[in-house]
Amino acid sequence: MTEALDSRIPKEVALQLYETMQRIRQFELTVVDLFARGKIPGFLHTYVGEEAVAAGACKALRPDDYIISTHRGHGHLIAKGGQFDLMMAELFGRRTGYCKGKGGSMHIAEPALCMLGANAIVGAGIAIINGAALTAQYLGLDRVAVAFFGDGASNTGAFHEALNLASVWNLPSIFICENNGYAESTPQRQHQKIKDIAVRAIAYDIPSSIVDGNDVGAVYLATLEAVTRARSGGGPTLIEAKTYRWRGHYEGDPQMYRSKAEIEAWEKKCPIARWRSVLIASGIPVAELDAIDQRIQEELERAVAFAEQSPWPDPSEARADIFTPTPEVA
Amino acid sequence: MTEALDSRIPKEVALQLYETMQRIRQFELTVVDLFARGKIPGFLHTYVGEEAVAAGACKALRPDDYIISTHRGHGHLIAKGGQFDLMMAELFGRRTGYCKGKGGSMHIAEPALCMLGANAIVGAGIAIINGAALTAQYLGLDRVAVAFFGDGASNTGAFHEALNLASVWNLPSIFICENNGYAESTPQRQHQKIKDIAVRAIAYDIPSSIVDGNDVGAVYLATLEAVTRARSGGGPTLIEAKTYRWRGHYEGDPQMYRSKAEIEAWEKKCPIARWRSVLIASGIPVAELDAIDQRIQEELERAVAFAEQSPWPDPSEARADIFTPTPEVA
Amino acid sequence: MTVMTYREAVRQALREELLNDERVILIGEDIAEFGGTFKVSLGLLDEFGPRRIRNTPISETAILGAAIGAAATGLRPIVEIMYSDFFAVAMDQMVNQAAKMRYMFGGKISLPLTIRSTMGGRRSAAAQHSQCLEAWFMHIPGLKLALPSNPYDAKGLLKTAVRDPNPTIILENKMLYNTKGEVPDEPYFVPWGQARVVREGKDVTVVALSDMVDFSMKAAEQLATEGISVEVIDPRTLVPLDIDTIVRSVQKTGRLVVAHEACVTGGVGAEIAMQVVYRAFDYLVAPIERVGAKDSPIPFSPILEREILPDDRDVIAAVQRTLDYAA
Amino acid sequence: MTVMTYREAVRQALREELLNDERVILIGEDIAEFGGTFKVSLGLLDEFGPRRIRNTPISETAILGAAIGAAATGLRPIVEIMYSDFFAVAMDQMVNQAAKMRYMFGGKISLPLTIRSTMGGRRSAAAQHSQCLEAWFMHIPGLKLALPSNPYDAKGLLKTAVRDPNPTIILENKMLYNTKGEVPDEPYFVPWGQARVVREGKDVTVVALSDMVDFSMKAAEQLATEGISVEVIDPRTLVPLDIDTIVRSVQKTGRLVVAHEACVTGGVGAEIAMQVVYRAFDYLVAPIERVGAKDSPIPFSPILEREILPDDRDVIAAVQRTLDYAA
Ligand SMILES: Cc1ncc(C[n+]2csc(CCOP(=O)(O)OP(=O)(O)O)c2C)c(N)n1
Ligand SMILES: Cc1ncc(C[n+]2csc(CCOP(=O)(O)OP(=O)(O)O)c2C)c(N)n1
Ligand SMILES: [Mg+2]
Ligand SMILES: [Mg+2]
Repeated sequence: MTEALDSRIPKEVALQLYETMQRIRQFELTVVDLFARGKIPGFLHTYVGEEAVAAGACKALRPDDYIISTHRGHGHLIAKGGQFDLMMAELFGRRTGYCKGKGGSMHIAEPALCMLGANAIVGAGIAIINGAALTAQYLGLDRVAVAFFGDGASNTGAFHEALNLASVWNLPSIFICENNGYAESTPQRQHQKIKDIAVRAIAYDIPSSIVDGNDVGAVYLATLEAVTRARSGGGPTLIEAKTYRWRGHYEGDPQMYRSKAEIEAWEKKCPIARWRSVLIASGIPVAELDAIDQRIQEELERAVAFAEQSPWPDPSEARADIFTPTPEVA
Repeated sequence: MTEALDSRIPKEVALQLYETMQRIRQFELTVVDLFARGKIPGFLHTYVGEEAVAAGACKALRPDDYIISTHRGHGHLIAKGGQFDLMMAELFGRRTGYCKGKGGSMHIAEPALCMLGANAIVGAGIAIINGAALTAQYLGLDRVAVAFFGDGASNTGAFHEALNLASVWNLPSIFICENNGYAESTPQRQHQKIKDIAVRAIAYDIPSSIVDGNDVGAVYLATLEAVTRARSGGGPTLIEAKTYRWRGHYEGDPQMYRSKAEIEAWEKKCPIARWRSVLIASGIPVAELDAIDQRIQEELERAVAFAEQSPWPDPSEARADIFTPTPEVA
Repeated sequence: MTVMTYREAVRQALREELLNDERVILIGEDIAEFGGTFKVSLGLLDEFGPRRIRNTPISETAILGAAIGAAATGLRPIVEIMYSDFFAVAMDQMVNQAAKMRYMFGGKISLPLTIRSTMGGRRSAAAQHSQCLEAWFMHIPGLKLALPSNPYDAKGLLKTAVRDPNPTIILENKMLYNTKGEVPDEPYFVPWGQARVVREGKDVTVVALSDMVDFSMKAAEQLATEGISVEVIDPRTLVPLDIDTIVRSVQKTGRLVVAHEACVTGGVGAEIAMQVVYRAFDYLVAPIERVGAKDSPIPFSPILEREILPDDRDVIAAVQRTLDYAA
Repeated sequence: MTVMTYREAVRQALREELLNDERVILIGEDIAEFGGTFKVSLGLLDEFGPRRIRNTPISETAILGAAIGAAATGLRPIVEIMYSDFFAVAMDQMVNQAAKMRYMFGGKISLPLTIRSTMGGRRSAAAQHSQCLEAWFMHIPGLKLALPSNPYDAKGLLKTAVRDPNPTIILENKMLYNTKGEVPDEPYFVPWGQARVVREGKDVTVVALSDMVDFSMKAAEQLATEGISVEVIDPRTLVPLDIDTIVRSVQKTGRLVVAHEACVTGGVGAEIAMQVVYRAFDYLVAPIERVGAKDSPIPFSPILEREILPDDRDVIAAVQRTLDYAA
């Protein structure tokens, strides 16, 4: 029983949503493999299974809208327009990477895409996004600013303080909680008694919505609603997207804290397969989707080659980029 | 139109509530005067106008229940059984004070009364009280633990994290928010969009209540309900007591941020005068109340004399009490 | 030149920078109508309105986070953290975010962010409202740090900070707000990273921070009556630190006392001293003396607080010890 | 004696103390089923159950607050903060509460509270998961602080900490968890405040912390082949600090290198060095050398991280410089 494509979503948007999810999925599966082969140092937190959230949310944004991300940030950057080659090079620690190899997976960022970085401190980005929203509001630009964060992050002090500040300042901040049921190894029921994180919006008197985080169309529409409100001065929104991560918290996680059956049940709810069916049912030829997949695969191969062939940073650059050179003041 | 004494409140309890409020009021007015005369160093945040909250709440507690307080802590300590003389000596900075002159007004404490201190970091005590609640729960004692804090404190990260932890651990913690409408100079509408802080309980799936913080009987009954629940394993409660502080945020505050009319309107709602009427209407002779007032006045005079005559700490004691002497381990 | 208080000098700097650049905004608790707990921003709300002079809830993490995000996207926020003790609830934003964001991004952003706070005791404000925590910040690469000791520097360093494209921290001393000094009528900037030789001398170098500059000057005057010539140096900024000026002085005097109000152990005095040991080892004729608070939480009772905190008598005693030192 | 990993030694200490005293509980993120991110507490949930091995939300302030309150009222909590970088979100509870509560209360309570965390880089964990922040804690009176460098100390110092009626902080080094060493089969305690002379030598004293002890030993062996005799001292605890042992060594060698992984500026190396300058001035024949991270956020790319962080080559170079120094 396949769902029909929501009439509010044009076919070309629907295709882009598919492509973005697939870009994220293929990127993640590729880096999982590269990590296992020792090509990528450090930690790797993948977004496999959660693609619909970043893809749907960012499709509702303009290029000049801001986002900020978490330790699980690849999907957000890709959805905001991040290039595979520069991302891959960053994950490899090469100087050609988005952050010249200084940030890595947990800090990957591209201000030119208005992507204010992955962030390895849980909750921190939720506070920072208000600043981007403030700039927009202050300068009279109709930009919005989106913070992605997890169910675990909704228990940090930063979450509370930031949502309250966004509320009293009526900022165009959109808070998108990716509730994947776990904070590292801790299931949601063990880290909070509430089931719907969206209820926390009541504490700040701001609107909220709950959305199926594996339905990219639903995420897109929910975000669009929040964006429309924020752009027109209606203030912040909290969106809870219910989803699931398929892989460990990080690569290497033995995952004793959950059952194979649970994982498999969620794999059956794959957001990409689901959307593919919707598209096919709406008349998109399979070949067109396969062609997208194929293009992504090729682009990824080029990106890996680019990263592999990229130079390492020079040790002499290690201490560059701490401070911005200071102009002389009179 | 005087209210009648709630039938759930025995007359002797009602009298004690009166006495406690009056003890707090007279203590505060005395220290205000002493502060103006330069007898008390440092900062002074008084509780004048809010007496019903501490008095009502602490009357619902047993001596072995814990409380923790704020920068505005005199009322809580008095309500928990604090002695005027030892308090006064502490405020004077004398070695006979509750903390040997090391804590002062903002850190006054008496663990023997299960009063875990005033605290000059807004929100900090809300996190600490859970530990006292945990001890009770862990040791199977039926004690409860109460944190007092302000409307301003309800915007701190500590508030959020602490209420969530109390909720998931089902702790016998009771969170009493003294909503006096201001955080220092900032009116509530400027620091949060919600009107009732009690709604924040929803974010943790815990019960809450809103109570007239100038009605000592109502505060007592609301706290009693929370205490009963907590003692029997029913977990935490958030109580919001709406009240008002009559004096500046601290002594010396010019208070340009609010009108005289507003202050006067609240002075008309004096919790003590109101309760006095209730008591008189319920048949308590005025003379009995006056006698209480008189006793308090005399006790205060003795306390001031005690403080004035108390020795200063010796400079050689300045660095004592940092560490507890460590026992030899084998 | 106009004689004005340190408080007024800071306010002038804020006002001039608000006038100079529309992107400059103020963010903090009770800074608007109330003018801040120390009344530094009094009057600015009337002139610049609530869009630019922004009161906040008691949410230091949210305040700093918003300021960081705003700085990263085009504004130039000036934050007031009421007491530097309160940084403790929000060090993450200072240290893991503001200090590192540019570096983590490979240099792709700048953070023109100024954070003002107050430091120090001597007011019976007890353990949680009296600390001097400059050592925490000096240890974190990516943050600039100043401790102005007089109205001239308080204004000039702040103005420079607001124009700096990096996160800068200025710790103002509460006990100095009412002190007075000459401030030029025309606009000026004090460069960061240039120490000031407050008094020249030849026997002993005293490097002093914040209000220990005044105490050291008092000590120097007293010692001068005994024929001892003390050179007093105020580094003004700790990051960047003008160690050259200090080293040159020690090469002349051979003796060094470092004086700050923060407690001695782990204080920035150790860092300054060690850089001197490294750069002027052969010139030192006596062990370096450190003056600072005795290691203790700050007590409430004035008599105890006086015992813990350093003043001119401690500087005098330290100078004497370096002079009395016999190898 | 049994040869075991540092991780296993810590786990044994936790287990023994849980067995010894019913009031001991463990609190932290993912420490139960998951056994902690570094798997230190793996298995303890099965043995002691969820009442004593307590998983928490991501709420460092609430975690530390609850531990403080519990310690003040009769329990003996052991907290795990996953990475010491995360202290930054909750420094208030560490510094304004735990460190000061006893003092502010005039000595009326004790806080038998142990806080374990992990420190250090070398894992490409980048700027927010690699810091060494011991200098922050050493500067705050009221906290005890240890940095165990081997399995024996990791176990023995932790057991002593749990019995200590004061707040103690133990910073474990992530790179050491898999290293092995001998640990006695019978119960033992390592006293706090006693440095260990890891290797005797006569030419240069190297004071090394945490995993710099191993690097310094490697350096010492290398230098021995060149006829240079290095004495390596591990202070083990920074508060209290056994400065006497260090001073005695410098009185013998005349030369000092202090090595830690934290960045040099404002690091505890400056403090240790200054205490030596003060106590052994006349014995020093060369400037004290400091080995530490170059002042920078920690970069992700391994080649950059290696450039920033110190190792045995830096110790060797520093020792050489002290020997080559010509006045
Ligand atoms: C302040 C802080 N505490 C703890 C951690 C360690 N940590 C990293 S990710 C994570 C779990 C985050 O859970 P959630 O917010 O639900 O995001 P998810 O990983 O599920 O996407 C934890 C505990 C951290 N990085 N920062
Ligand atoms: C973390 C922190 N931020 C700011 C302050 C300064 N401060 C002390 S009391 C106060 C207002 C508190 O308001 P509220 O919680 O409503 O308590 P009230 O004073 O009204 O009783 C502020 C801002 C502080 N002590 N701690
Ligand atoms: Mg999650
Ligand atoms: Mg209030």
